[in-house]
Amino acid sequence: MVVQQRRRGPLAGRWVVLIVAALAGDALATSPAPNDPHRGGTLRVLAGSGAGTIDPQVNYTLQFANLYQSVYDGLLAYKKAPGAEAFTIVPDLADAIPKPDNGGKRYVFKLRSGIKFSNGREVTVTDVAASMRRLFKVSSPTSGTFYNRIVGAEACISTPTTCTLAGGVVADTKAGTVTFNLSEPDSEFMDKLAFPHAVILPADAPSKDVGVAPIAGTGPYQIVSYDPKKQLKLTRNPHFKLWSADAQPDGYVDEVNFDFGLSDEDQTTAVANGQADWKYDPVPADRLPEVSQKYPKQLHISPLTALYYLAMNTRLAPFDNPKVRQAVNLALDRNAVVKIYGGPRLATPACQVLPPGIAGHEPYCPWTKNPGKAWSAPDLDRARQLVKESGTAGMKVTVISSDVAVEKQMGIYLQSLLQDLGYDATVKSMSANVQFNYIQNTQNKVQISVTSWFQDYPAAADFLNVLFSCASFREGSDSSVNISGLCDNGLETDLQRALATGVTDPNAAAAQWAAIDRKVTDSAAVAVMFNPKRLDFVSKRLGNYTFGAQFYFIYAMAWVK
Amino acid sequence: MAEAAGDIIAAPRQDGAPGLWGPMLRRLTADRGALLAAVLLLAIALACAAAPLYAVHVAQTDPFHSNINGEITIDGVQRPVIEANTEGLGLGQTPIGPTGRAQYLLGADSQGRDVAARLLYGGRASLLISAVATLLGMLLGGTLGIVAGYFGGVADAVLSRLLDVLWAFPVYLLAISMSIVAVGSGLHLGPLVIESSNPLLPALIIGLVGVPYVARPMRAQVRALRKSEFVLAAIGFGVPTPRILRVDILPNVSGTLLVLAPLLMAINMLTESALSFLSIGVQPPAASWGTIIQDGLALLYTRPLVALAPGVTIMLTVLSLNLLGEALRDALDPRLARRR
Amino acid sequence: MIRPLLARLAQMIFVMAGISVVTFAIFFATPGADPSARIAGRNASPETLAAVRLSFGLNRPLPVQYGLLMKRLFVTQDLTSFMNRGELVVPQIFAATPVTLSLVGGAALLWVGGALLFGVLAALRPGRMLDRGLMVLGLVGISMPVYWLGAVVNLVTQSRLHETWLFSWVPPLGYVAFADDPWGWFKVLLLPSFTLSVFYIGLYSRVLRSALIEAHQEDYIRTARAKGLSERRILLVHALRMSLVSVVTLFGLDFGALVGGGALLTEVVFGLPGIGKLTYDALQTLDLPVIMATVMYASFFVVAANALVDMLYAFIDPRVRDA
Amino acid sequence: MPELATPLLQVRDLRVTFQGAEGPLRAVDGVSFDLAAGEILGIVGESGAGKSVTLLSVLGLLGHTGAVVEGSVRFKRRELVGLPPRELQRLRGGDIAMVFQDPMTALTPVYSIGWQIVEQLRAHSGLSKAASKARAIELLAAVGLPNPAVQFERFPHQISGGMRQRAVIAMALSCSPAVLVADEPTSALDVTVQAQILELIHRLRSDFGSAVVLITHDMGVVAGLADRVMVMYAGRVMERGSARALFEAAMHPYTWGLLGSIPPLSGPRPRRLPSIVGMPPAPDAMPSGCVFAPRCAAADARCATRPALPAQGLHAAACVLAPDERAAARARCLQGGLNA
Repeated sequence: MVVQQRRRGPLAGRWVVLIVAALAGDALATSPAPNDPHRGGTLRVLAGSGAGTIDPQVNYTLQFANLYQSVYDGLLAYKKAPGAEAFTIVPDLADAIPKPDNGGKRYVFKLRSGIKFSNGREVTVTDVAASMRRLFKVSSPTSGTFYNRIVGAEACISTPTTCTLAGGVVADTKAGTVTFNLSEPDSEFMDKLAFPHAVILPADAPSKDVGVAPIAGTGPYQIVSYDPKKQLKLTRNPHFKLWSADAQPDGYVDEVNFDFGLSDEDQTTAVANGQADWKYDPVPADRLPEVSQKYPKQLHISPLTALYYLAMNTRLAPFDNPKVRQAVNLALDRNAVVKIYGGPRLATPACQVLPPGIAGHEPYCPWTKNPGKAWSAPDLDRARQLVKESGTAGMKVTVISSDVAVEKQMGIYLQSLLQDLGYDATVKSMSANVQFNYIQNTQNKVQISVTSWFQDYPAAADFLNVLFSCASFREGSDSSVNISGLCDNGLETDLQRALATGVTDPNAAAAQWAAIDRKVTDSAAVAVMFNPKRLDFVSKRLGNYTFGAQFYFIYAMAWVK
Repeated sequence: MAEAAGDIIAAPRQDGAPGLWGPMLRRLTADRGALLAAVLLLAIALACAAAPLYAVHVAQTDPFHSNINGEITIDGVQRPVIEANTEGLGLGQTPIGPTGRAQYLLGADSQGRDVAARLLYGGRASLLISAVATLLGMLLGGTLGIVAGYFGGVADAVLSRLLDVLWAFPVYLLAISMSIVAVGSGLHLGPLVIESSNPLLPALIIGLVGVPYVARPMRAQVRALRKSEFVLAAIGFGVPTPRILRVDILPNVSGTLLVLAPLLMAINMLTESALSFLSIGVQPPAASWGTIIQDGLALLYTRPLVALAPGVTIMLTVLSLNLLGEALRDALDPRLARRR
Repeated sequence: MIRPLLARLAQMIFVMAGISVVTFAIFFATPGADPSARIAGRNASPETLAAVRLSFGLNRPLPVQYGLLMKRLFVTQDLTSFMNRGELVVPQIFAATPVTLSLVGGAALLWVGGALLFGVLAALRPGRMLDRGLMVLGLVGISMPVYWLGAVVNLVTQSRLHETWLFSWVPPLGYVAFADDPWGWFKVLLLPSFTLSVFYIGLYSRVLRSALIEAHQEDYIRTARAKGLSERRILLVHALRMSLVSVVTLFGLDFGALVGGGALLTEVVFGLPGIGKLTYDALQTLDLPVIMATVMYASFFVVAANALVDMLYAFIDPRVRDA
Repeated sequence: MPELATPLLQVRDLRVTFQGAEGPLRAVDGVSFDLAAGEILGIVGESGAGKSVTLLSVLGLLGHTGAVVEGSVRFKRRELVGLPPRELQRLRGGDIAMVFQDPMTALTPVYSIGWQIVEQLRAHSGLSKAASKARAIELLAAVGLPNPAVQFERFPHQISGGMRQRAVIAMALSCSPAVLVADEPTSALDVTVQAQILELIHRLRSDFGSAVVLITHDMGVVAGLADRVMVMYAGRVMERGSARALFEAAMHPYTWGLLGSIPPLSGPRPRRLPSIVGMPPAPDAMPSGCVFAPRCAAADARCATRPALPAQGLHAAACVLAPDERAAARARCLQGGLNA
């Protein structure tokens, strides 16, 4: 079973790299009229398995963020449009994007009226306040890093059950407005409100992780059933009335079935045979040549800002010893893993955390033969020397990877690499349905794991702060995104300083982020492998393929008739 | 017909061959199928035993070491083991196919490792584990069968009830239950601790699971022997039980055991490969035919040989084991162990 | 007629109890890591461990634990998997049962039909080409791992020959419920059922063939010939009916192996969400509660099927009816 | 028994050879005899003399043993040897019926008795289901089974051996065959039932008018029932003649031996029953001359060539002894041969 777990993230306007996807037959962001000929049919999507819980405020995977885009709405949303246009923030349930006042610490949102949840109840400001409180009650993974500046958030983070957010989020039913008060200004707060964890749910939604029981939403589709091993079914939301084509367009297809349980190989064959319309997990490398020859028009490559990396547990032998982590970084043959992922057209080797195209990215690679700006080749001898110096040769090391085809192969490669470095290495691949939670939980004593990271919102902070700040590390919890457990005071102060300068002087902040990037890369808490591109393989009958850099393939805008 | 039968085959001729084995061996070697099976089995076993030689001298690779960026020279041309696709969009990488030469004879798998060398190493694991499991099954099943069959009474009641339970338990589910507990945290039998990566573990489990296949026919035959005159006579003479078991029961039963051995080994081979396929048998980095098939499935549609080759070798091995078992049974006595 | 039925029922209940004890012992009493860690599986946060210890009563004596487990499995059916955040296990099994039933039912039909056809054909003229050929084919059939055969079937029907008219009808892998689309359901199950039945067709055609040949040496066959009946009628009416009696007893046992083993592997390769696939997914995450439940329910199903077949046996053989 | 009417069954120089392991085995070596309508012919001899094989070969019931049948067998002037199997099959059960020795295994256990009789009726007569059922019940009554309608539904294991043999005979006679061959019909039954069956067979001739060939090794049965008797030894006919002629004026030493071994009902109890020394020859070690010579006390040089059985004459024997030598030879045989 294979499911690809990645954090998602948009890309800010400041994005430089050429955007237009070479092949994407992009269509304008339109919303289908009731009698549109393309309307109707069932979209069949394949994935290895579900991606853990269906709770939009708890789930932190790209697979389900892609799903939530047409099921839930936040006060704000990213524009449902092809390419970079998808990064402009547009009002969704709120009727406008307010100007911040009180020194950038207060935002007042006016809620649109007449919008209904799929359970028939109308959306009110009390739902908005309740949703923000729920975010802390279910200890959402980003509650500590994204929303900690809301007044009262600190209390909610320490004791989630009794969270009130008093003074932080004030709902005024008569005026139909919701006021957000921040403890200090946050230039990226608008992005954070457009993030799935901040979607608006019915006030009576249970204040604990709902697991597999769907919660009513406001988008054009509603989740009807979810079995992580069999299927997730979406049907049209009967109460949906179009209110903003940019924020939440109506969908073409009547039904969307996410079918789970097939291997990567069989999924690719099913799409090739036209038996399925889209495949979430990456196409295995060995099928790409055949697919790219026979179905070139059904392939879409889109650039991304993301990274694949090896998370090494800095608090567990042998990776508590920096020399060992450096040895892994040096020995890692980044060309090999790029080949596993599908070759240079789909991935570029990388050593540093910040991917190109993010403000603060300055090419830097210490972990290579003749270190400099770019990675050239592995340096096995130095790596072995470091291992000898560390005195940890012969130790037992277990690599944890998901059973997504490409990740499983990387796990096997890594096991063989560690074996070369002198360790007694084994590899354990497990269902992607649980792998991401498993490697975060310190109880499971994971030494080294294969994982990936797609930013949540377009800023260096979303890489360096979210992945390496102490706030992102929670002992014994499934939501501890700082997998390597790096919590270093010096780094903390740098991070806070960069965040603060970011509010006033973005350029100065960029230089600071570059310095932090170099510091984190030097600490070798992780071994960055490469920056991937997104490849989508769709069926012949699928029309109006739209790839929004924000939410990727916008299934609502595709038609099958 | 009785009288007619008497007419045709007069008193059975004594050709002077000693005891049980003489005529059986003669009939066995006369059976062409059995000979072919024995030769094939021997060839596969030898080839697998020679896996290290093959890996070092012929394939010149370490079949357990990832060789994704490796290169090989064919007819003087330097070619990558994992070839990048150049046509069309230039996407994707495919491991090299069967080269028909010493290196990468059957091609490479997704990690660029030599499939032929891995096949031989995998064979060692599969054959070894199945053999140990068969031995265990024969010993345990045999003793259980003899004890239950011979002693009767309480022993038989208890043992046969236990066998009924074990026999009704779907084999794979029993193996899965035990494997998952063992794989999870290794087996702690008092002082003896077997970690989950130790191949002895699957052998132990498969052996245990195979016990009913031996115990049931053994018990049936020993019970019949127990009632036969010559055993009753021996007991009548006051011959001590161990001696009766050794002298009267065992030789008569050894025929059945001999027949059961290859048949049980065949079943164990299939069980081992299934458990390894479910990744609860042989644990990586070790490899067995089951795990190689699992690797092969990831390349099924582009390099099918990676999955087909181990499957065919399993089939040939199990086929020859079955042939051998059947030939043994027919050579010994057509009535014997009709179970499978 | 009633006495053998009751005896068989009692034996069935005994075996089921035996299996539940064996399974309980394996999961709870096998020496090694503390069972709560094993059951909590991958998700070993302190609160989860405590919750497991409490709900399974691990601090209480073994019989109590056994009782608790049985209650949670069969009575209250509230056994939860700790991997998937409290997902109820038993409803998943009931949801998966029809898939496994359809697969196993289809395989059983093909198995009996195939074995009858090939067994009789082989026994018509023993020793001839057809007989030897079928018997070798049978041997090959029982020597192939079922999941590998499934992969080969997929390779041929889904990819290499998918465009040819022969296999263009082959639907995508996965399951179509009978209620939604009976024809689709049939198409989806045809190849998996065939793959699953090949082993048993091979096995049973050989068993039936030797049973038929043996039956031909019996006196009642000579009487039938003396009555002037045709060879075909003797084979089909007398020899076959008698051979079926001995074959049916084996059917029960192997039906178990089919459900417990073969079906599991076939479901994995063909992506059918049955009890086997449920067990396989649980294996990937070492999700013990699910495995405990699937092992118990599958074994009970097999034992019940065994008992059913034995009763069928009484119906087929009049001699047993009066015993 | 009119000799003149063309005999129902004419067997001339019947030879049956089997493919033994080491070469052809001649089980029946030149047997000739006739059977007239309504006549009871007893064929007697030790087991292994080829009695059953003779009759089985006539009916083509030797199965797949690859036996070769030569010579001529005419039934109502129609040559049976070499008849296509379908023709012979139509004959069996319709014109020539056969009853075998062991009633316990003669009937198919899973079908009721009535059903099996109906099966034969419908195979030959094409009667409707109801008519065949009525006929079958009639037959069961005719063979003396109490309340036949109930027996009709019964299964073989539900009735005694004697009743089962009666049912088998009823089945054999269902199509009122011209010839009923009874191969040791009473050997498997205990004495009291034996008498009833023999009495039944005797009555058959009058009730059904069918000729009977009674194969037995029991001289007493032959004496009581047969019109004519034929003595067979090692696949050849030693002597034939009317029952009376044989018992009172046997010509062949082997017949003397057989008669001698019947315990006398009256007169002094002999200390030891006289028996014929030695064993019948194995099929692949046939003596050249007279087959009985090795065991015949009266044997001399003349026996080296095989004595022919005279074709004509009611009472004849295949022996070189001239009529006048018989008395002395018989005394010598009884005295010398018996207690040597």
